[in-house]
Amino acid sequence: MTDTLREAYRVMRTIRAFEERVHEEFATGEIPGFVHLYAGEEASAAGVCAHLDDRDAIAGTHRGHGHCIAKGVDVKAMMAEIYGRKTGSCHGKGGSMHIADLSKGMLGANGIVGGGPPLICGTALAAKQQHTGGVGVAFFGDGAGNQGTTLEALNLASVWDLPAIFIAENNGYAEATASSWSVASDNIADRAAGFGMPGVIVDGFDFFAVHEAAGEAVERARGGGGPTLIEVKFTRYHGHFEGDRPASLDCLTRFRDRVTEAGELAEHALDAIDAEVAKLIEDAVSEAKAAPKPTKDDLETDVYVSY
Amino acid sequence: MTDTLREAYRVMRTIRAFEERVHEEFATGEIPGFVHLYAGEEASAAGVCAHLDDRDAIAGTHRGHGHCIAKGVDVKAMMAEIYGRKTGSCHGKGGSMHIADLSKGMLGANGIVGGGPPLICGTALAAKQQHTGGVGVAFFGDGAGNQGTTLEALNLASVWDLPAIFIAENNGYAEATASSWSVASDNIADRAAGFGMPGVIVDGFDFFAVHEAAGEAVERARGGGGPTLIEVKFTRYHGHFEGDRPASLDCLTRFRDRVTEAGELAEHALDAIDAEVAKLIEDAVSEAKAAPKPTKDDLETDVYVSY
Amino acid sequence: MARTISYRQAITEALVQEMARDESVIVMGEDNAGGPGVTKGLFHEFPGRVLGTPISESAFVGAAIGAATRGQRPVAELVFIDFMGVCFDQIFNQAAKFRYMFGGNASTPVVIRTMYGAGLRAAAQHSQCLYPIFTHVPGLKVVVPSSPYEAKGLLIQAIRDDDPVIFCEHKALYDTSGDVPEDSYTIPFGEANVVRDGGDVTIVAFGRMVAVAEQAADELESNGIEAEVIDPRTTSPLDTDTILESVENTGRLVVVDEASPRCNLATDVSALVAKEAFGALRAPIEMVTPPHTPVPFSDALEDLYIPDAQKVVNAAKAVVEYRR
Amino acid sequence: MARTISYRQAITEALVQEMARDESVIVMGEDNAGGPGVTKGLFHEFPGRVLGTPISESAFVGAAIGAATRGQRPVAELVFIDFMGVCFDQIFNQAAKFRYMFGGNASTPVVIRTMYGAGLRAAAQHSQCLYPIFTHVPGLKVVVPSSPYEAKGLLIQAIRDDDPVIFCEHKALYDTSGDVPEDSYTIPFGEANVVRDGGDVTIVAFGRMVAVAEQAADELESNGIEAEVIDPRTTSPLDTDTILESVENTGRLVVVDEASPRCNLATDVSALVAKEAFGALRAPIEMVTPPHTPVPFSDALEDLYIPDAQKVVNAAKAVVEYRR
Ligand SMILES: Cc1ncc(C[n+]2csc(CCOP(=O)(O)OP(=O)(O)O)c2C)c(N)n1
Ligand SMILES: Cc1ncc(C[n+]2csc(CCOP(=O)(O)OP(=O)(O)O)c2C)c(N)n1
Ligand SMILES: [Mg+2]
Ligand SMILES: [Mg+2]
Repeated sequence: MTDTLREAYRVMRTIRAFEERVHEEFATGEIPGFVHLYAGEEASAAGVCAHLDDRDAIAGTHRGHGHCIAKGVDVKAMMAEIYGRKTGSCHGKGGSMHIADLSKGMLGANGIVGGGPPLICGTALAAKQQHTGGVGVAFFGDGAGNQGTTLEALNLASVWDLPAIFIAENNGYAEATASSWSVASDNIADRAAGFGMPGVIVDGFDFFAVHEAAGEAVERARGGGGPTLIEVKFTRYHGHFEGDRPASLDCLTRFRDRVTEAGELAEHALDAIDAEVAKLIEDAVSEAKAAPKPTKDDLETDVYVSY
Repeated sequence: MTDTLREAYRVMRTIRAFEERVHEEFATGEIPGFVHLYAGEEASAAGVCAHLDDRDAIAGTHRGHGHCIAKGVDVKAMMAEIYGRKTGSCHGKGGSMHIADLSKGMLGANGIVGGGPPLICGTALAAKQQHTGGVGVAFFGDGAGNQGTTLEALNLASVWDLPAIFIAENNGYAEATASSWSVASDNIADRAAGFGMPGVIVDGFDFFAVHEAAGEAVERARGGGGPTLIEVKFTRYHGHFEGDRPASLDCLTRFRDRVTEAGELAEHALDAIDAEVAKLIEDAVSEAKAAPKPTKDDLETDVYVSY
Repeated sequence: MARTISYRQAITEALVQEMARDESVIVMGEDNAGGPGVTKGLFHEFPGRVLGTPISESAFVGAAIGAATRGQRPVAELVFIDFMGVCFDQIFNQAAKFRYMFGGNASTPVVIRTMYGAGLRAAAQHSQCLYPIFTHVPGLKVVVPSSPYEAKGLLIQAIRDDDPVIFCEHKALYDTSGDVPEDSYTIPFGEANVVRDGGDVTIVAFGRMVAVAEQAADELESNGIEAEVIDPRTTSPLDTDTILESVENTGRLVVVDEASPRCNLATDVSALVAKEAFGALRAPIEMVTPPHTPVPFSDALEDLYIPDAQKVVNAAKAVVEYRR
Repeated sequence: MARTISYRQAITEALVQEMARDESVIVMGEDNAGGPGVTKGLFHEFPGRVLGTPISESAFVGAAIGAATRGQRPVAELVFIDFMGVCFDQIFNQAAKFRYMFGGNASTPVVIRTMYGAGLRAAAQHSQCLYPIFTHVPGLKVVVPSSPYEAKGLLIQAIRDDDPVIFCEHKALYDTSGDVPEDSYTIPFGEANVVRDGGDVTIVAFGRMVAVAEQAADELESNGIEAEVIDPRTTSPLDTDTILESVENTGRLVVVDEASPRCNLATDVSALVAKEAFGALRAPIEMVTPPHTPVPFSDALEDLYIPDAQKVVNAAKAVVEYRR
């Protein structure tokens, strides 16, 4: 258990540190393209992926760095990808919105809102056909919960009785659009019943809550019990001053408080992880910056396996 | 009220007679293309459209003759269209799956399962913008209830608070696929809650049940109360012999029994309607057969208003 | 051993042989993928490997794609190609782009079988060709078999191919017959079939139009004009060499495409030749296509809409008789 | 009176002027149609006529189409053209076909504004052109404004037009500037703009490629080659006359298209000319397009991907120097 906690903390810290650094670097103008940061939502990816292994596949979103890190994609390769380098996860061809590593069961961040859920029906189907006991997990935002592709996938997963888990990451907004307006039901989880599966709501700032709900869903799925929809809610704290963010709204602080109070992990152990992660990110950035960009020879390769 | 009943009966009888005749004529090979018959489901179109007038628009399905007739599309023009004649509703360019009459607020049968619901959000929006008090009604089948376009439209109608009514015509099957299998919830109406609107289930063989539920929905919509999802169920009678179909499964028999028993309409009045309808259909067929087909000059017209 | 079987049977046979050969091949679609009836019987023959679906094309086509990234070789059936509009994102933004976007670290061996084309009075939403749209998308391979022999060999190739393939079956061809070997065989993609040799004019035709072109060639022959008829068999990849060599020889080109005329295969092949074989060209390039309209319902109009042999003959004569 | 304003401002101005003129014009899209920021402020200026939407493109694009059949003139925003895959059915099977399928008894005056094109390191799913796909579909009109002046006049025309219009705004053009009259004006569809006269070679270019072609023409001029640059402004309808007349005069054609190379506008225009102006052609028709790949992310690759002036210059020189 200590190992699990340590690992969970490392994942969350890595995501946070990665995103904060990308944020800084992006501001300098050195990172090209569109970047969406996962900072603040770490408990979701970490809490879910803690239950997953090589049999399992996930689909991320446009806000996908966290999903990638939690599923074990190499952090240095990710950073290099964001910089458009040849050493990146996608050799510079994908960028932030398309980081993927199929060898790790990470089917890619996705530039299309609602792009992932149908794909995950497929990976879950493959696991079922191959009797691997694997599951498929689709992460999607509150905005994506109104996309027809997502809604169809929920139904299909039930109809096919798939080992699939749908994680609705409800951070209250789709760009400028409030989910309280765009989602006609009170909760996204309320839609689960209409698609014949259990719907669960958890506090997205609480790693343990996510972890528990995901654990149940993954167990049910592996056991042939079918899909689950989990709504991970990141309820925003309104009217607060900057810097005045309560610990309850930060998954890392909350995690630290709980495991240290419970005596499960010591402060210094957590600090050590922080330091290791800081170094990893530092190295990732400097290696990315030093890495070569792809060249003319790379432009027309990798379109087809054979053409 | 007698007039309303008479009119309702006429609509249902017209649909039945139209479809039975199309069925016969199709068997002779004289009617080209794909034809889907609405016979048996008359109470749905008739019960809903009885509440509608010129302010209102409907979208039909591939099984659209009934929706057209109930919304007042000219029966002779429809028959001519099915025969591919220049005198048809669409001058022979549309055929059975695309009969439409925008002047009557009939937006077309539709060859695409789930094609209609988004369009109806638009007609409802137009009515709202123009303060006409009009409503939009989308008919769709049980199979179409799993199409993303339909599910998105349900949500949008709620979010925009539209005067829209969604009629799920659940006849138990989408071609060979049972709705008990393809719809992951017990009822299609169960999905309404997930999209923030009331969901109602009615017996599709009972004109009065459909009429009442639709009346409430139309009234709510006209009054600014937002959309409703009505599931019209045509529960099949299993294990019966041909000819052994109980009266409760035939909307016309049931309607006749009820209004004659209640003394609201006399047998002979109903018989008179039957005779009038029979003549209308007979004329429609003979006129259609005698009508000219479109010619070379028609091939490239009507693509654009101006090009 | 070859026997005469139908296009429909050829497709079924390809599916059966591949499913028997390779466990990872699965089939999915509405009504147990039962659209044009080619999968009849498969459901019982391969239990658990023929999956019915709700009418949720995005979800199940997407599922086929997702499964393909995880070791399956799914064959998904989109009953009519006209339905691509409700699931196109999964095809062109997901399947088609995975390999490139992911830097070569993905392959997506999915086949989407689908029925296209006019001629059955099926009207505007059930009669389109649309293969030019798929051809436009880098990352997709697009197959347009013109006969039972082509259908079987190309479908087996499609299933074994490691890239996403759109397999377009013309609805008016299902009941046509031809010689087809019983044994399994593949036809490589990007290799045109020279259906008929001739030195006066090259006619390139796709799918059902190959037979129309052959008919035209017969008629032309009786007028003393020798037409070379080329069936590219796949629109992507396209066998440009065979087309160019032929035009180098004939100096004249007619392209016959049942798809809508703008940005279609007729323009694609014309442009190829106007660029690469200009020096050999002795006449304008003619295109025989339908008009720029939706497909009409009435038989009277649909028969005028679809390119026929007479139009091909006229086009061929025009280019042969052309004098600067 | 003309002032210098940006492409973005020109689009906003067109919307504002049309909304003020005609009550039936409504605007809808995600974040109150706020994608590229052109609709900023409209929400407050025209209360109740700028509608935010959920991320449900099929539903709201379909709603715009439905509303158009009932007296509204909706302008729906599909933020990136790349998202067409989740709502294409409503566009190509519904809006585009209503009029024909319904025998002329329908008009659908809807405009779909959408952002296209490469250059912003937005990668494979946010950088496509895709207008050839819309051009392929009978019943749609497709507009590709190349400058602020074009953007305003064509958008006003699009809103007043009684057919469905796909209005394609290049994302790299929003911050470009040009002279634009303050008053309302329309630019008719199907009328090309001859951006520059020249007798040696015709260059047809679309959207952002018009500026690239002009740059190439400058460079060519310093090499003694006079290029005529044509901006068709709309791909459907296409002003074939202007293109053909120019080629009749120059005898040489280069088509510059940022869209993927197969079945695109470059092939479309090439084929047109190879058919209709063959007698005047003195050289192969060159096409300058990206390679047949998705759009790469890395700036190093994307810069190689997009057609640039140098490639256009090379193509033009090749056709001018061509000797049979
Ligand atoms: C099909 C599609 N429509 C619209 C967009 C543009 N877009 C990108 S992110 C985004 C908001 C997504 O909101 P949500 O799903 O809640 O995820 P979040 O960003 O909040 O994590 C939108 C509208 C897109 N990428 N794809
Ligand atoms: C998008 C799309 N997918 C599939 C089809 C083929 N199709 C036509 S009717 C039909 C069954 C429809 O079932 P349902 O919605 O229950 O209507 P019913 O026929 O029972 O009235 C199918 C699958 C289609 N026309 N459009
Ligand atoms: Mg969100
Ligand atoms: Mg049904």
